[in-house]
Amino acid sequence: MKNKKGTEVILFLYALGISVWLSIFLGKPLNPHHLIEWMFKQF
Amino acid sequence: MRHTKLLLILMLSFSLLTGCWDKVEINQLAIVTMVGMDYDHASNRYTAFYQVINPKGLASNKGGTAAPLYTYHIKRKDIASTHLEAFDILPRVLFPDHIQGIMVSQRLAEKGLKDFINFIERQPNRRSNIPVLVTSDSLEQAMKTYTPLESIPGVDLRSLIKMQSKQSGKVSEKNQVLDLSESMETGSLVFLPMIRLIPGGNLRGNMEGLNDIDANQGNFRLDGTVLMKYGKMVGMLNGKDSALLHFAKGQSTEFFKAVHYDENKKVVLKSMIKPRIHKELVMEENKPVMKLRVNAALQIYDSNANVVLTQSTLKKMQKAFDREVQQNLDELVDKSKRKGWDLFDIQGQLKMKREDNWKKGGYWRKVQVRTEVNSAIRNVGNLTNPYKGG
Amino acid sequence: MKNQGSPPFNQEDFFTALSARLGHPPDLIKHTFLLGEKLWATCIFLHTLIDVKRIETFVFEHLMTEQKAEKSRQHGMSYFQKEIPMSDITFEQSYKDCADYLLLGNCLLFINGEAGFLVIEAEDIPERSIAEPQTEPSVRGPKDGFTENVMTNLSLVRSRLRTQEFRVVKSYIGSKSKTKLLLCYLNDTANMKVVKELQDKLEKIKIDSLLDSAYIEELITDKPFNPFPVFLNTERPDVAVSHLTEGRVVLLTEGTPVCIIAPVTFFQFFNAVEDYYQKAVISSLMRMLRILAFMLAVFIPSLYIAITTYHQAILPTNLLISLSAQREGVPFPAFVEAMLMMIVFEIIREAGIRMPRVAGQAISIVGALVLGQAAVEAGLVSPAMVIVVSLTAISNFVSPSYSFSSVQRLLQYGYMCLGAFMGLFGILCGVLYTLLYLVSLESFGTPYFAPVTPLSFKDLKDTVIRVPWPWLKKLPSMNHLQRKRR
Amino acid sequence: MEQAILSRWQFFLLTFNVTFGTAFFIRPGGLIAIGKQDAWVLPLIGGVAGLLMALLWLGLASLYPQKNIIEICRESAGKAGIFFALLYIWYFIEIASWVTRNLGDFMQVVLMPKTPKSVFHMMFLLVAAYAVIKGINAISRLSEFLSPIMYSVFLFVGVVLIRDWDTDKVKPILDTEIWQSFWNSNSIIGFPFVEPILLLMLFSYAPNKGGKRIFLLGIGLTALALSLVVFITVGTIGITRASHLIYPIFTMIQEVQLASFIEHMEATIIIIWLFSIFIKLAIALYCATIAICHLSGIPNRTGIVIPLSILVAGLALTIHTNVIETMDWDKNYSFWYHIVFGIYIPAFLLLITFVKRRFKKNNGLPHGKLGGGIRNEK
Repeated sequence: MKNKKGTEVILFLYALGISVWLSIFLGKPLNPHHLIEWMFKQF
Repeated sequence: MRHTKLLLILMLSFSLLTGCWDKVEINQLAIVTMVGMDYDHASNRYTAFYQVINPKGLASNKGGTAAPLYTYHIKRKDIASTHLEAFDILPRVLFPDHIQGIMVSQRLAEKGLKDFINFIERQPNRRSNIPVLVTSDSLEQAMKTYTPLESIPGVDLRSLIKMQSKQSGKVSEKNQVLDLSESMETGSLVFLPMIRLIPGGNLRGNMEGLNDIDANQGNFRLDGTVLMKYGKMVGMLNGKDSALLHFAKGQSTEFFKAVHYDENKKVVLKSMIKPRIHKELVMEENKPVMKLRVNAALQIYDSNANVVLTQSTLKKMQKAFDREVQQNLDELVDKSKRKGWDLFDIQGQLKMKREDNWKKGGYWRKVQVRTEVNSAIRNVGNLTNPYKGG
Repeated sequence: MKNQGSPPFNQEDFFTALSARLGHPPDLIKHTFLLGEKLWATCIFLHTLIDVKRIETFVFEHLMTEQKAEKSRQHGMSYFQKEIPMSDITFEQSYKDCADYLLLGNCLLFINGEAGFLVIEAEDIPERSIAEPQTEPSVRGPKDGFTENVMTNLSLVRSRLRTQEFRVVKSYIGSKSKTKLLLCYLNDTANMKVVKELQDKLEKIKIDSLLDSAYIEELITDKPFNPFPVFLNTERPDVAVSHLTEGRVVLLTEGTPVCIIAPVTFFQFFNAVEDYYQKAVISSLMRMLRILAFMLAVFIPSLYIAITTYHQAILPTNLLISLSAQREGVPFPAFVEAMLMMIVFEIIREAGIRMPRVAGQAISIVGALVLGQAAVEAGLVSPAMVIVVSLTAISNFVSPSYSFSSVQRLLQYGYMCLGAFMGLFGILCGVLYTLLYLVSLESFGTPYFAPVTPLSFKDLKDTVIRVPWPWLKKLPSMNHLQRKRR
Repeated sequence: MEQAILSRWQFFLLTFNVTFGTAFFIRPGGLIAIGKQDAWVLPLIGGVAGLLMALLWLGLASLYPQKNIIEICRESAGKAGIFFALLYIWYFIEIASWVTRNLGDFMQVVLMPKTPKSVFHMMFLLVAAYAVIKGINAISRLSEFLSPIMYSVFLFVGVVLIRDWDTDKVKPILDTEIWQSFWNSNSIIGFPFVEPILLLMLFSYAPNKGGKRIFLLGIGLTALALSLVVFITVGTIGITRASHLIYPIFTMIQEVQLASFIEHMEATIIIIWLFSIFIKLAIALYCATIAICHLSGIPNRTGIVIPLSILVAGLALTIHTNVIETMDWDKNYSFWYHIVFGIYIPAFLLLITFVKRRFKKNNGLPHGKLGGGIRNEK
């Protein structure tokens, strides 16, 4: 059970990392700060 | 575990493969020793001169087989492209990290060096601690001159300046790019050395000229200083004045002065150490005054009179020195006022005042400079009394 | 052995079987002799392993008297055990290990009609006399070195260490070689955990023959690919003793003059024997010099490559110009040039070691003239590179420990590659990696980089510098010893 | 998890390296541009604020001894705590990305302009991932080994700079609107003084005695050292240039001329800078890794750190487009963003814990339920 959760987390991390890299290769970098800036502007 | 290690190793080797992008073999570099920059109003173009070392010519013991350096020049509309398009004629990678000096023409200096300085400071591979020289003669001629003794003109000029600032104080030590950029916002003056080509004789445009024993011919000569304000040339001082100025500002050690202390009695006095300078800004009768006190320790360098040295003669000499130097200083103050130069860096002094009313722009023009010179002869040289002779 | 039964048995058959077991070796001697009247005794031994003279004198000659035969009839085997004037005699009844006894250099004595036999230790292996150690010479200090005989070595150690606390544990390793191994330590000082760990690991060793102590180093490590030595080697009894007194464990191995010492730290590889026989100031300087040489050896070629191909800006102008002039016309990039020269040097070095002494001259001529001068003059390599390579080579030899200087070379090449690919940054990454590896390495519970990290100020007294003896009152704390003071 | 007890010196160095490590190189330029000749006061004020924040964190940590911030989040806020824990994990990852990016920017601007940034990032992350796999002992020993070298070189360089020192450049002292400029440079509270919250992940490895005092000492000394660096920079290369250059310290050292042959000392500062980046990166990556380990219950760091470094390498590229954007972000949002992690969440957790405990006491519930925290109460 625990082991399964572990693999999921690791796979999730891989997916996250690869998606960031994909976004770079596709020319639209995912910038987390833009999101944060947007959130700040809402306040 | 095995797999992850393999993955890591693969990643490492991939990243290694991309590495060599910045690789340049040392013999593929065009080592620039001096850069010249000229501006032509008529055509609105910059001309950059690159003096590139030919290592083989410089290092070979035989000498004379190949030129130690070559000068390339590129004429373009803006400064950046004179750099970028240098590759049109340079077969090697332009390598400006080791520049010994930058020479600009007087017309560019008058136009202003702001753009050029910004360009230099933006490039991480360029040093800013290199002297900037101004020449009133043809820059092209100057950049194509071989120097005797030091075969690299950049090194030659640099050590010339260093010597001058140490030995005679005619040139300020603060003549580098970084001093110029520092003054860009403070408005204080920067003193750049002025280079002249000695006229007459053949300028040493080729290697044959180097075999001439007369080293004066076609060589560089330092001739006073150029005053730069906000990166722009505002005037010139001759050697004598700048030596006095640097002495009075406490920047140079060496200062010579021949004074007459009696009828026909001349003595050459030399300062021994850097003078102690007191600067003080005060209000006197509602007028701002900067008091400048110079305390110098002197040494007798030469004396023409057959006089036995006594306390009273020494006193006389000191007094004469004080009087004459103060007189010269006052003349300099007048000149500075007349021309609107902040020679004594009053602005720097004003900046350190806490009260706001001192800090208004242009306030320094109202400040009067009052000078005072106190000297003491500490060393009479190796002779107590001169030889009498016939 | 077929003939494992209890006596009485047929001696002829027994001997034939024993001989067959050993493959009828020509050096197996069976000597039957008469003790007095009618009492036959038989002596079996391998004459290449034992001192035949002693057996002849003290067994044959001594026992061949009428009187003794008579007495022996009354007292049995135990009588002989007392009577034979030799020191190591045991009485055995099991015939199983006879062949092994022979192989370990014993003489077996059978008496007709008696059960059991005597095992007389008379081992005598041709032995080199005690000489100065070749690999660790010293100007001052003792000149004796370990030999191949482990007992001689033990006596060399004992003679310097006459304390009751000295403990020696004997074991045999190797199913074929039966190599004798002596584990030595000081009972009141050594960290018993280390002793226990070593003993456990030694017990677990499974190997057929153990010919040198180097085998042990590889056999008992957890990290077989670790290039850094976690044992110290020495051929000098004085060094071994100094480590024993500092609470470390010394392993003496039969058949090799090299003993191994554990635990050891990185900085101990910069200590030479003479450090303790010279004035403290001088030996401190020498140690710093060795560390400098280590740094030079490891970093010079890689830095040269990195700086000349990436960071020319940090060279002084004049040096840049002269290097640039030297490289003018050299066909290879700096990295290839350096690799080429380094590999050529390694080949010369290897050839120098393998070649007979007589031909050694030729090597140096080829190395110096052909590869150095001629290559430069032909414009194949730049003179600066020759300087770099020779400086590296010489610095390599400074290291007092041979096993450590090989690691040096490994690092050298690694950093050279990194420097060629990424300049200073690559070297820096390599250094960080190496440092991480080193600081997480442990030698039997002692961190490899102790006492620098984890820092212990007291131990620094004998690390990069050596303070004078009067100040060295404490034992190194990094080893977690039983005692604190010397 | 790992079993390790760091010595006090190691713990101090970890704190100091995390706080001072990269700030000394990045901060001075911006501070001088704002604070002029009095810029050296700003780190001191920031340091006081940092110390107050640290007291807040320590107060939180002392309620849960031997627990790290992730465990504190989960224990205090229950299910919602997982959200806070995730925020902190994100924050740690972000710090790692920032630090990595600092490296890439610097290397590309100053040393190797043609090599892509990601190469530097990946090589450093590779070694940092190795450090994480090796564990906190290896990291702290590495910092213990490198720090004396780094800071002694630093001191040496500082001594060399005395030649170029000009007292006039720092005069007049305390003549500017300090509070105004402090408010303009409030991002200094975020970076570097919120970042030591990383250490909250490592408190279970802290030395038994005086861990907290050492933590505070590390932050306090950072403020002093940062102030000194700013002071020296102003006095050496002057306000004008310092506020225009991206890396004034680098330029300052580049231009040192001790004797005619000791020029080009930038190699020293490059090495110091890279070492300090590495130590900080390794700590940030380690903290992020064990935070994920704690949250997901995976004991194996290796499995986590590899995808994590891939993520960090990616984020390091996307987090800012260029240095100017970094500066803009720093000016406008940095303070508010960091404060969320430095003050709001810890204060909220502290509040929850107090309320919970008060509530439980009133209900007469046994104390044991809150775990180890209760033991500390008197």
